[in-house]
Amino acid sequence: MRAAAALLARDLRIATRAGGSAVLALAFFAAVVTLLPFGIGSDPKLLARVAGGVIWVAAVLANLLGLDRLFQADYEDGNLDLLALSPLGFEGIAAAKIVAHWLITGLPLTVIAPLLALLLNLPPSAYPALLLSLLIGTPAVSALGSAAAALTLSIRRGGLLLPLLLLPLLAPVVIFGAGAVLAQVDRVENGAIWFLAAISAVTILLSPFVTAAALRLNLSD
Amino acid sequence: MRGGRPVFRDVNFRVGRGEALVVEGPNGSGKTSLLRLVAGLLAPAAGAISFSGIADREERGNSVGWLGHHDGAKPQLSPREMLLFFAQLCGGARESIPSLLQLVGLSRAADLPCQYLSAGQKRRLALARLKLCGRPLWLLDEPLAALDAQGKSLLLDLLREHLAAGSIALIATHELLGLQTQRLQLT
Amino acid sequence: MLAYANPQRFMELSHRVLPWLCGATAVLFAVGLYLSVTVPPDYQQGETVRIMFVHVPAAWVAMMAYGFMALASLIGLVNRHPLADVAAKEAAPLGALFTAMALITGSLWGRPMWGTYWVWDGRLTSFLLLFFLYLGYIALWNAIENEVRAARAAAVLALIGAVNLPIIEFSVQWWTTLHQGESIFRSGGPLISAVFLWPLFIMAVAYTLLFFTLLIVRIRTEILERRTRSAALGSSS
Amino acid sequence: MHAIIGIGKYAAFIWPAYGISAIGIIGAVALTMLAYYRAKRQSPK
Repeated sequence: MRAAAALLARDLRIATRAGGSAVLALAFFAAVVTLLPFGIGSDPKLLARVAGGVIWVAAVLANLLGLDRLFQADYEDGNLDLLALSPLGFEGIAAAKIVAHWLITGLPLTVIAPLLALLLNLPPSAYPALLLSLLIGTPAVSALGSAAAALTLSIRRGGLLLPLLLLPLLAPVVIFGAGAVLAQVDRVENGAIWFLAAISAVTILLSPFVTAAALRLNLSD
Repeated sequence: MRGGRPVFRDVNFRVGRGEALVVEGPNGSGKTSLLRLVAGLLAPAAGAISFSGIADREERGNSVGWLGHHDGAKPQLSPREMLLFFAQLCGGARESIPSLLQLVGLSRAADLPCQYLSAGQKRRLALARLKLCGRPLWLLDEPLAALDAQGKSLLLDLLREHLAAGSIALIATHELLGLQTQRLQLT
Repeated sequence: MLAYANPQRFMELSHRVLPWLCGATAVLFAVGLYLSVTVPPDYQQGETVRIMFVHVPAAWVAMMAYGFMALASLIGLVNRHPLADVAAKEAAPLGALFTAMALITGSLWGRPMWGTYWVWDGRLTSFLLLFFLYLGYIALWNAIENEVRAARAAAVLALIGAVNLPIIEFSVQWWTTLHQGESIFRSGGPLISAVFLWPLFIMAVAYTLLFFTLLIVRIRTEILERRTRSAALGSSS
Repeated sequence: MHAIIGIGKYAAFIWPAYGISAIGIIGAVALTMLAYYRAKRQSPK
């Protein structure tokens, strides 16, 4: 466990240093949300309807930014070999990387989402749902994303492939995430938050093993 | 196997305690692949490899000190932070870090982010990491690359000390090491 | 070497099977097409029901192809079966083609009823996502140079996709009922009276046989190409 | 054969649907055969 904590701490330190991807994802998230009213107009009622969905889609896209370097950086500079030879094991590497990616990208997005929701005139009743759905949903995005990142490890421009691979897999998370927010905008109970929680739980539990399998196949040939 | 064709076949060797084996051969003859096989990073198409009785590939990795072409220095982190990380990762002795940095001549640049270090300095940092983790089986892939004369002698001292302690080393290199070692020629 | 032994057996086996398969596919297509054009129009949907005879079979093969791909990927991954990897690789473009045809014929079928070419209906949306799953799989195959690694990476992706398909299907159904009430586009449901079942069934079998015929030919092509490549590699090194 | 003539006003959707299916299937068959014979020609005997 100590080795996993070491890897996590190292990744957090790298990400927060200059050139880390932490700030980059936040800036992209804010940019997409701010850009939207220019596209669909500033009518408050319309914005209120789409706010949850826009924030969720922007959050997912922002998450993808930091993903392609998640493993590739260590793969290219020889660290992945060293990690593979450490007592950590591939499952441990995968788990540490998923948590690191969530702490670097997923959590900050969740924290600043309410601020951006103000821009989109999200009704006050929906803020708790927005925070809760992002809090539950972003780990699943990090988990699925890290599996895809491990798969595209040995591809030079693998990052371009990630959105395509992840689109169908992330659809349920976005559907239930945005659905949960919309439920509170309309003050109706549609159970979206529970489905989101179920999907997140399954995804988070399975993805370290899938990611480890992907790392193994990319390293051992 | 690479691209469906065997890189080398029927290669057998046995290395005892305190011995070193130099792997020679033209580029592409599979020197790196052999080292990765022994380290357990690669799965052999046929044949078996065991180190002091451990046959399982990933378990064997825990006793391997690896020095590959890349020396794994993170640009944003300083040498001290790198060594701290590796100490935590493979259970090395933290308190020995200052003396290690001194040994490899990085004490002045200890807190400088690695992006400012020269290739030789990064290589010596990797040597410090190798000694820090103290693994019994060293696998060195072209270790003398990017090392100046002083760096070479440092490597040889570490190697002699490592072998004297009864550990084993496999070295893929073209240059003469000045050590009496077994030789394995890959065609 | 395993890699070459059993593809040889496959080549001989498929050589004998192919003529029969092609014959059966052609006959079934002829019968199916004739029936689907001459069957009296449906009292409810009028003539548009005929599109069903090309939409439902394409949709069925699109899903079946992904199942086949996931199964072949599993076999390829678990016991390193090179032929299974090739089968999965060659199934993907066919699956994508049938999914695209299902999408296009589906929207054409919906057009008279809804007045627009695309409706975010549960079934069509699932097929759109399935189409992206195929594209992702094919893109991953082509992006990795090392053949063995590409096969394994794509196999893992196919299995991730297969595990996620029910979740995607459920979430899309939930999502459409949220927005638009029960979807009226109940193709292949109890509405179908018996007289339509025959052409539909024959066309479905014809499409399935076509898929496997094309698949076998494409596998043979891949095996021949690999032989040419390794012969060229062998002679030059 | 009155059915074919009597397709009537929906013809604008039925024929394109059949047309696209035909293009898809014939196209796939053609491409597959083409690649097969090219591979057969090049492969060593």
